[in-house]
Amino acid sequence: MRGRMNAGLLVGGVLVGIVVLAALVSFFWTPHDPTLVDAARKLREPGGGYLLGADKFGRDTFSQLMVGARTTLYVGIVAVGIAAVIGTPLGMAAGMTPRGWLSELIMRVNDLVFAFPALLLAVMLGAVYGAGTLTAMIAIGVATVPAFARVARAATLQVMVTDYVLAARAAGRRRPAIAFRHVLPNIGSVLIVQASVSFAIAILAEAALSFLGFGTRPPTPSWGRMLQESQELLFSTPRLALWPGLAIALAVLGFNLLGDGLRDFLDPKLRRIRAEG
Amino acid sequence: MTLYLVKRLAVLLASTAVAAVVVFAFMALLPGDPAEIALGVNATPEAVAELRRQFGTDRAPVAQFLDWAGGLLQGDFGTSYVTSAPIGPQIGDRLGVTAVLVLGGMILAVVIAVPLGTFAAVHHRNALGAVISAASQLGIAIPAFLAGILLVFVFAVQAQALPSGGYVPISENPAEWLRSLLLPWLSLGLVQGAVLTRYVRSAVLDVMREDYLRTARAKGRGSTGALWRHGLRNASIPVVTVLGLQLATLLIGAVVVERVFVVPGLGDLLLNGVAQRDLLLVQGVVMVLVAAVLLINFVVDVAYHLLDPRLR
Amino acid sequence: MLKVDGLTVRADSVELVHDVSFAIGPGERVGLIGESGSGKSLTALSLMGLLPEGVAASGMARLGDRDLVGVPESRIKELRGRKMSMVFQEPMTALNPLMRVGAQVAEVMTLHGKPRHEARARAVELLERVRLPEPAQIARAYPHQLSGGQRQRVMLAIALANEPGLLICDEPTTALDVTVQKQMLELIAEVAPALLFITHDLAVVASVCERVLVMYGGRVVESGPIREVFTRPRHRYTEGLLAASKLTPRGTRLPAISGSVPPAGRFPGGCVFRNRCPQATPACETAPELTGDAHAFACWHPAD
Amino acid sequence: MRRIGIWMAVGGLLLSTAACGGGTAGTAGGGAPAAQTLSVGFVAEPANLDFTSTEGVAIPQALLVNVYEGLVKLDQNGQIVPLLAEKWDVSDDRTSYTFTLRKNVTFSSGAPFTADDVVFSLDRVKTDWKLKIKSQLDVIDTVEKKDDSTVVVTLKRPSNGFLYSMATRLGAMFSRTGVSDLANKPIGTGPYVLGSWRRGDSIQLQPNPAYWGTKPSLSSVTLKYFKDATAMNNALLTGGIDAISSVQAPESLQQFADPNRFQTVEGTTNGEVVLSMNNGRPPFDDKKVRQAVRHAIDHKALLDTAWAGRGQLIGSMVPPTDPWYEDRTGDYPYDPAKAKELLGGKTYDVKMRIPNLPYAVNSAQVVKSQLAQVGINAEIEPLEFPARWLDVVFTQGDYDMSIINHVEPRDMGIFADKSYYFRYDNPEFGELLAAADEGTEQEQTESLKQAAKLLSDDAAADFLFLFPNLVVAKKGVTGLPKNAIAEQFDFTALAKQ
Repeated sequence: MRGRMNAGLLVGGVLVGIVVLAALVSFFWTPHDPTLVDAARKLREPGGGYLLGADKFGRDTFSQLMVGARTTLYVGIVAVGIAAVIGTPLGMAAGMTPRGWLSELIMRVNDLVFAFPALLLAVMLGAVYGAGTLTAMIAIGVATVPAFARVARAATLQVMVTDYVLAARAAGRRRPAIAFRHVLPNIGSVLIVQASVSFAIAILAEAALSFLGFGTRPPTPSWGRMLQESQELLFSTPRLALWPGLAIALAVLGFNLLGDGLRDFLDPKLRRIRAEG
Repeated sequence: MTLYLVKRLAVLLASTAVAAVVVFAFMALLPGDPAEIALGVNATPEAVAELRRQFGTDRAPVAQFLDWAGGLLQGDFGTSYVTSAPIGPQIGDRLGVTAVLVLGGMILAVVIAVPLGTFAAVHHRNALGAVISAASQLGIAIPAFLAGILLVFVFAVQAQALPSGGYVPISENPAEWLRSLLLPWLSLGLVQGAVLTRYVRSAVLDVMREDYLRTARAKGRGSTGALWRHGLRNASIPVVTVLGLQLATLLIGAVVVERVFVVPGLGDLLLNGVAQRDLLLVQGVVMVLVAAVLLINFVVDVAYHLLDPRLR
Repeated sequence: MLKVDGLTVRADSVELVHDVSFAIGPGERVGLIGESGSGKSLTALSLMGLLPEGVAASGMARLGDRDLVGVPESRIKELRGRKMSMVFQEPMTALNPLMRVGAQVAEVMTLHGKPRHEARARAVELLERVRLPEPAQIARAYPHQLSGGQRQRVMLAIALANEPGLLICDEPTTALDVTVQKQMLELIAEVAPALLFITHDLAVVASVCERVLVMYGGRVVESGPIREVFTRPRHRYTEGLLAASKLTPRGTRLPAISGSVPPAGRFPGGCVFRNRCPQATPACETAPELTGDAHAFACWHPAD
Repeated sequence: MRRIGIWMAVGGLLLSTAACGGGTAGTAGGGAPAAQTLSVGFVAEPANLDFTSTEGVAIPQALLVNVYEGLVKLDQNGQIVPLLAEKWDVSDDRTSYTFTLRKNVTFSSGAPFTADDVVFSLDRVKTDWKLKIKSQLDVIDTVEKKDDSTVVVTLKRPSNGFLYSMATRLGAMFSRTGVSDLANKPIGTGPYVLGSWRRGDSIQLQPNPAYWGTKPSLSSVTLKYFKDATAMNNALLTGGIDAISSVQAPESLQQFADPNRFQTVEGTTNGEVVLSMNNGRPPFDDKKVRQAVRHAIDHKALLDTAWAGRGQLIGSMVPPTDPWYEDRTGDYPYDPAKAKELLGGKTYDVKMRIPNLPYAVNSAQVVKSQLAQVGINAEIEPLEFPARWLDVVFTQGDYDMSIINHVEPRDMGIFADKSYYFRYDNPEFGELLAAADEGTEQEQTESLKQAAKLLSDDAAADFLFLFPNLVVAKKGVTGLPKNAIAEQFDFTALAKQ
């Protein structure tokens, strides 16, 4: 047991767990076909097998939310995955050779990529390859790389001056070995926090892109698009906006809490302080 | 420091130049010939060829790039293929609007986040701190456009207190200008403020655990005094970095908020340009946005160096 | 001058320091020794009112006629840096990285009422007094431009600035090179008024202090004049410490104390040392009192 | 025969551009001081003001009839009525039109409007216009000035489409001295002149003090542009604008239900929302598959869900307002079983490339769901409109299915052009149309009825519904056009009580 369970970790874990569970279950079962249009069920009130009612197309809101969870996770996992897989090694490399040309090059390219925010990339990519979930994910992922690289670099710089790394270097260990044995484990908690923040941001970015029409293609359910579609009914049937809005908010909240909780749980620095206190 | 400044400035110029190449190259990838697009689907081939000559798009890409980049240096963004209006002044107008929008949102975010985040850090063990933390978590979790829609619903549609959208130039009517920007600022500022509160809180929490704060107390300062005198400047270093990162996020947020509140800013110009295939315009807007972010980056780096003597 | 009586420190329900009592007279130099985790740092911090959040002290501690425990920070903060000062273990992080050294020294004086320009001038004098070369230049430097030893001297300059009656040093030399350590100790011994010196290094205590308190498991287990305690330890823990230290000539060293210090709150009831003590008997399940005048100890089976 | 087809097609697209495309920002306030100002929300902002060289309906929507006038105009009922021509006479062989011009008409520049301007304007279509639709006037042989107020237009052959074209932007009258900066300075004879243009936000029109006819009662009209339907709704709800020219979110009409505050005008358009199928490549080169699609779609359900039940069902490319309209909605009743039978048990994967416009995105989701029931899996791919959709679907014809609103009046002819993106190729259809254009009124009606039937029988496309004209305004705004069957948004009768 490395740390203590905390409330944030618990709540975050439960919220994220619900999203993951909904997404997994949706592969095998949803109460109704989430994309089946049925004029007879148009704007059906909740109840009678339609837990949260139906939208203007007569599609079951609950089923849509379940499959929407899948979209949300796709976007988050792929975007954060791209960012972490590219950004972390770059940041570490830059951090381990702080005065070298490599570091300089990485950070300059990083700054350049950083200058292309997710939306700009998504619009540009969407214009070339067509808007869709994939282009949105790639755009969000690439735009998040600099954040990961920066955080990884900053954390690596700190780790590189610690005694154990100095000792390892003095002992003649090679850089890759130091990177894996000492740097990566010690910047892990920082990266987890970054991943959680980025995951949450990715979910929000997907929603924003869907709002602008650059996100997930219809009729694939996505919480962002559900929100966008419900706009014209905001005044007469607010529940259509309420549920996807709530789903986005709770999922983002869940990932943020989970990240915070994990940091408290894993971070040796915090552990020391707690032991002292 | 001077050396650093010179070096950093050189990097800024070099990255801007590279960015210009990237932007130009990317635009070249966009499907569609500007001349064909300008003339529409029913244009005659001769007319297209003629227009191509007029636009200069029949020349080699390198020549086109040099021409464009050369114009940029003189503040000339070219003339739109679609609207036949000069692009520079349009971007200038829109940039002003977006800058006001983003800066206002940012200032609001800072005004919200610094006191709240600090307070939440100082009181991180009691209920009030927890309430602020929870509120900021919720604030982060709400998409900016949803916040905007809700603000419109409450303040414009229900209360009829503020306009639901639109933009009035300050030269036309300063009071209306302010009124028209209040809701957009709020929807950017509240969401970004929530994000920033979290960072401020964690930065302050970090410095609160620093030994030099204990030293300051050992000198005879109270914990609040020590935090003010020694903590906040140290905490501002990570926060400044986050602010820089956030400005880019705000540019994203601004595009969406411009759509919700019908504000004629750069994002709106960009989306219009993309929809109308006004390539030169899109190229110009993207270039300006990218250059703006690079400049922000530069300013953040310099600020970082000014704040932290260890980097000098 | 300093009188501590029944000082107890707790974090939530865990007692970290239990019923510690001692006194330090004017000009007296007292060492506080023990392994890490024995509660010695917390004892010092509770006197300064600098306990970490969630940790609270009770009991009585008094500097002159001023209470140190159980009073609001506003009352105790005017004593800190003026009547009593503290030098911490880690010089690398104890100074504000964004502030020039001179300003950090001057701050402790302006805080307690000295005009700014006077404080500035005096700061340079103080830096000279702690034997820093080129004090004027050092005053303009930032902490990261100084070595660890230099920074610890700066800390000492800060501590001495207002001529306090009591100086508390918490492992001030542990983080320093051996050569620098020695100079530092000499300096402390030279400039200190009354001194509470915390360390786990017995040799250091022997060179600086006149009297010593031995702490284990949050309790004072033995106290007395250095010479007596070190030559004739009564508590089995002190005995073990000495046996493991450099003070005992080579060849006659006893095996070090078995096991390790349990985490806070996991000490056994009764005599806190009994789970590691070779002499422990069922009698040790009852907590022994600290008895004796000049040389006191708390042990059912004292060494002789 | 191809003539009509092409121009109507383009017009249709353009109008749909305007009806559903972009638009930008609007402002609150606006700034005009007097009480009698009016602002109307639109979706598509003009890129410039020159409709002789720039496609898109946004420009004629704002300027035609309001700033520029033609000899004739299309009224609310689809009738051609006099405007700058007091009257016109058609020769017996229907190849010669004699227009008698209104006198004492001046351009907003002060120049008088004479027969010379008519000759100049019509010649200019051939020489200076850059749009391909100008070929609609290729039928003109000569334009002659008889005297200052009489112009004779001679056609190469009889054409029923000619006068219609004259009612569009092609018939707009320009001053011989007023075409130097069309993109920014429009000069016409209309009741309004351009006041100011705040790019990305609004265009303000002011009354023309020298107007020959009834002068507008408003001191100014502002066209405000909104890209987002909800933002436009909110602007009306909060008093930022006085009217919405065309509601893009029909479900939201409930917000304007209070008769003490708002009025809703529901009329018709010429906009057939067409589910186009690429006749030129598999699987939709197979008539049976196309017919299966028509049977598989429940049009009533589609209209109810996709467009809140607003609009009308149609069975072919003819709106009920045309004289040759016949109810063809019964040709392909909703019958999934029949559809499956026609497909012969096979399943298909097709690409549905649609413009990213609300009606298309909504309809596509319904179509996809209904087609899935019979074994056609349509993958929806929204393309940015106009540029990308025009490029990929319209120009390159790289699509299987699409959905677009063809708004131009009498645009059935687009199916006669086999290079048109439908890739529909049936010579018989072309012959029917040619006969219709050259024949008498009865012959025209008869031929076009047959053509519409042929189109429906061939399942050249599916016709989802007729796009409604939904105008919402504050109570007290009068003179709102009920039907949108021409290019312009007619401000001439607009008033505020």
